Amino acid sequence: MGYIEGRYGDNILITSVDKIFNWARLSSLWPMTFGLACCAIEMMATGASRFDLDRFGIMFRASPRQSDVMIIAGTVTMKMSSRIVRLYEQMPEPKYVISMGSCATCGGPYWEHGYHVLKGVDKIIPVDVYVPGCPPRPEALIDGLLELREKIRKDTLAKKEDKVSA
Amino acid sequence: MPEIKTDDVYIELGKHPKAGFATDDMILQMGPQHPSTHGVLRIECVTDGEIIKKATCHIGYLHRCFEKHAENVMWQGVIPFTDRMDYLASMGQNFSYVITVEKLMGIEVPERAEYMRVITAELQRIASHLMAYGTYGMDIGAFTPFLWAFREREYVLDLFEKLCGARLLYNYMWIGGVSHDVYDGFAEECMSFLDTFERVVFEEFNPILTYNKIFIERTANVGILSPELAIDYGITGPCLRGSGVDWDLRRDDPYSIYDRFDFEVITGKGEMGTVGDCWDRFMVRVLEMIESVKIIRQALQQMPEGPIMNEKIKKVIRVPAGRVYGRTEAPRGELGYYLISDGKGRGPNRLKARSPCFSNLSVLEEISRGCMLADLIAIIGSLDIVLGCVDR
Amino acid sequence: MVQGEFVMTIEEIYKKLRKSFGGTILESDLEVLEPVVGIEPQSIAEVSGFLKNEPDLKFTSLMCLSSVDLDEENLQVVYHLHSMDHNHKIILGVIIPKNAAKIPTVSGVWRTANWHEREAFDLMGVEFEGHPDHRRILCPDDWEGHPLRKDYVVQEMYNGLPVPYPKEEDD
Amino acid sequence: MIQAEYYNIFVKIIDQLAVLDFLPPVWKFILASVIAALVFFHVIAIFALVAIWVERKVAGHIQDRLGPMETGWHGVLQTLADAIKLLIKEDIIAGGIDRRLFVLAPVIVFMTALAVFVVFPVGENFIVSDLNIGILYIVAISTLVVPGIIMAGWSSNNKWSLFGAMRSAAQIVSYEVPVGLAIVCAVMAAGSLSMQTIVESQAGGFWNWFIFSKFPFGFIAFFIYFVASLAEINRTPFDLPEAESEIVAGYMTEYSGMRWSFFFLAEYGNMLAVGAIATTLFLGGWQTPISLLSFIPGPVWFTAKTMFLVFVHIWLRWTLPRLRVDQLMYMCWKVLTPFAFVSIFGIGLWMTF
Repeated sequence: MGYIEGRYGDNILITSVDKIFNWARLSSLWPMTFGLACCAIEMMATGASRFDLDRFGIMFRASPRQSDVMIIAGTVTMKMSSRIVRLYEQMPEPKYVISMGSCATCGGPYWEHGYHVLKGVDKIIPVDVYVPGCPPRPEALIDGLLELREKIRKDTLAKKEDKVSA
Repeated sequence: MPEIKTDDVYIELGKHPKAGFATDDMILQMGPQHPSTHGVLRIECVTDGEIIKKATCHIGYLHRCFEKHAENVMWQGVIPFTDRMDYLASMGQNFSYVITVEKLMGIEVPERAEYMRVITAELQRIASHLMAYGTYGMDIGAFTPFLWAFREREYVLDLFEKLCGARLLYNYMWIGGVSHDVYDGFAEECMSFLDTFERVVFEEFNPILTYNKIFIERTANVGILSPELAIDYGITGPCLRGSGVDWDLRRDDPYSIYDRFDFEVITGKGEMGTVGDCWDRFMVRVLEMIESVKIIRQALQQMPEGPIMNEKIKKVIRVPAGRVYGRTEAPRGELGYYLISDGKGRGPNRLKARSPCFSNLSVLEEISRGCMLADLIAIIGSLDIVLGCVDR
Repeated sequence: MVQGEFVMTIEEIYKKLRKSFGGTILESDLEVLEPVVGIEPQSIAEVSGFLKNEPDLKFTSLMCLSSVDLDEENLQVVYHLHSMDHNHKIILGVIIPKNAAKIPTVSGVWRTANWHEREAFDLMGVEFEGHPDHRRILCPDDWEGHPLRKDYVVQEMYNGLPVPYPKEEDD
Repeated sequence: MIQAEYYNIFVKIIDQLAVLDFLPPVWKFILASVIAALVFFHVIAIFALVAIWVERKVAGHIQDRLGPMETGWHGVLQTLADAIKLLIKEDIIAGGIDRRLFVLAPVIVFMTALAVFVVFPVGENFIVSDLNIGILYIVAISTLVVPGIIMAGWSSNNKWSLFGAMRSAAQIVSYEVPVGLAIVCAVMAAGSLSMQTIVESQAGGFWNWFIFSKFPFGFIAFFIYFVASLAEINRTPFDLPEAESEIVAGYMTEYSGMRWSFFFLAEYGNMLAVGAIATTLFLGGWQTPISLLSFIPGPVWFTAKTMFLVFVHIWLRWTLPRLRVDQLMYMCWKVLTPFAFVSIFGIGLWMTF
């Protein structure tokens, strides 16, 4: 999409294409099978029978190359941080990140004395949606994913406003 | 942002070590992001094709400084951190910590609270073993048992949620008692869950996975752990019992009120292969769930009325100087806390957690030598590690 | 498991140890809740081997190996032993100075000690002589300092990332 | 008298169109081939779209959940959304990858999946090309997938991919043997290599289908074919090449977006192909089970039987665990192959006496 993206204004063709593309993207968000800590268990519970993420077309893929969204589910440690960056870089565009739980968001209960805990995954990769909780309930994660869907729905191939002014 | 110099790596890789034909071992990095390392374990495998020559574990990707936190918070403040250590068996972790502190303080816990502790700890054991059952099925390649196990696990979590408001990390057991009394109808709900659960284990779980021919082929005679080796490596819990060692802290070193209940200690018998293989370890967990059901039934029937907290416990707890090592049978094995108090501080002076998974994982290198890659996955799954518990 | 046949009290085990090893077993207070038997640092491996192999002791299992920051000068390594055959326990303690924290390894006696000792080295900086794989285990290899020491100061940056929680500014 | 090549239904249609009379016969033939290729591409693509949706729904219901629900009515548009998303994903070719092989591999894999469709007798007169060696053609073409997969695994410069490719190659090459032997049984019973003749020789009711008529040898042959073909298309319990819990995603680990979706499409194409071959050889192809039901056209029967077999594939996938490499080979060489020989021998005796 590199050729069209950001080159044209908000015309009828672009907005129609936007609609289809965004619908496809938001309807099939495939997260990476990647759990770090406690939140990963709730992430698995969200994918399991009672909450069933598959209803929204969300299915877990093991390889970062085939996934669209990375759910940082748990505490990010110093030792793990470089691996998370690597995994993020391996994912194809467009990619999204959900920071699940307070550990991933800001260090959580480990913020003060956690010498080996990274205080917020947003220090190493950009985050789209933050889901608070320790750990967040499955409903909260589903809410986070729905928020991400709404965010994708607003995405456009057209020239961005701020770019015009700059 | 840390910079990874990929170019350097490729230049390094591009260099051929020797000219001409040469064969070399392949070094395979499994993890930290791998579907079946149960978290963020990294295993460095030296392989010859599919055969594992050596598998070295690298842990610490989830080292969350539990012991440092314990030194810096109040006595009660440690309990939430124990929750987060083994997040699949939080009740068991709380249990171990509170009885260690109570041992040092020399206080009694009300009868009703003791029963509540046993009931929740055993329910937690069921939930934890269900998780082990499900993920093990997934490791072997069957996805459906995983979701069935999760379905049953949700019912246990429902009970906990109604009891104390949390789904995963409960902070339920407090020093001197428990945080919440049972709600009306808890006993009935619990009983009806246990009845259906027993049926589900025998009619659904066992046929689809436990006695599946392919599953037996994959797990029997794989990853054999002899009793001597198991004791030498400090293996505890279902892994030790899977090797045929009849050892259960609930019976052999009774804590709380476990001596009042009638239950069997399940050991591996080598039904499908050799004693101490993956299938035995797996089967011990399945049968232990049934034993837990028995214990909960008895506890529910015997539970007396009364207070749930020791009245002497104040908001600021004073713990006398001393050292104590308390241990319980957590779902994954012997969970010990070595607690040192100097009698002055508002929290522990030093708290060392002896986590079962840490010792259980250390045997992997020994028993995975010479097996195939698929067996390595089976062995990791059968050890049932939780990385939060390994790395703390 | 046959239990309770040869159960020895801590006093009996202590006496037996004193008889076999003499002065390397230090005077210990056995009246407290869970008494710790003091051992001279250099003889810990020998004593451990004896405890494991002596038929009426049979301490086959090392339950826990902890490192403790005692005070400004000293560290302590504590061994919790348990005999599954006889169901008796003993706790050994070895006190070593902080500036020369070296102690023989017991990983040859109980193999579970291997990882426990690596952990003690990583978090408390106790060096184990003769350990087969003497590396850090939990923290990254290039980590600075040993975090569980009381005088540990957190490093400001690791790998370009801030380690302590960023301080709030007053604007 | 219809020439052999005129069985090609597309050639026939093009031939009858008066508008195209100005074209020389060769061009007509090429045009027909292009149209046939396009039609079958879309058949596979649409089948895959439906099959993936069905698979997710069936899996969901087996596992006490619902499966896709939010995208369209009961999630019917789910796979369409997946497909569009994969099309517009970034196409990553990382450093260290052998570019040419990497690009070529999915094409080869998909091409082989597409090419076997040429000889399927969907109905009485409905076949693209009734080659007189139809079944041999299928066996030959479907083996071509091995180079494709090895190319994918090797060029990815990823150890998981290499593992997956090696496993896959070993598996497919080995399982060609029982598949081939099981096919021989049907060929012996029909006395022909042509797909259409094989179907015609099973006419007159379900007791004439090879699975029943040469009982028990026909049944053994069908069973062997079914099991071995599961292995050939890498489905559970033989999904070792892409075993998610062992080797991440096997030879597809490094592929993203479009290229990966070609592998995925090929997988479902293969599922359809294998079901269709089993239907043709053992379940009477487009023949009706009893003459009472002969008012229902042949293509409907053919599709129904194939879809039933595909459903069994899906059902097995969500029920069974996975075998290990050595057990897989044991199964192939020590169980399936000897039994395949037994059934060949049995059918041989049957045909003689």
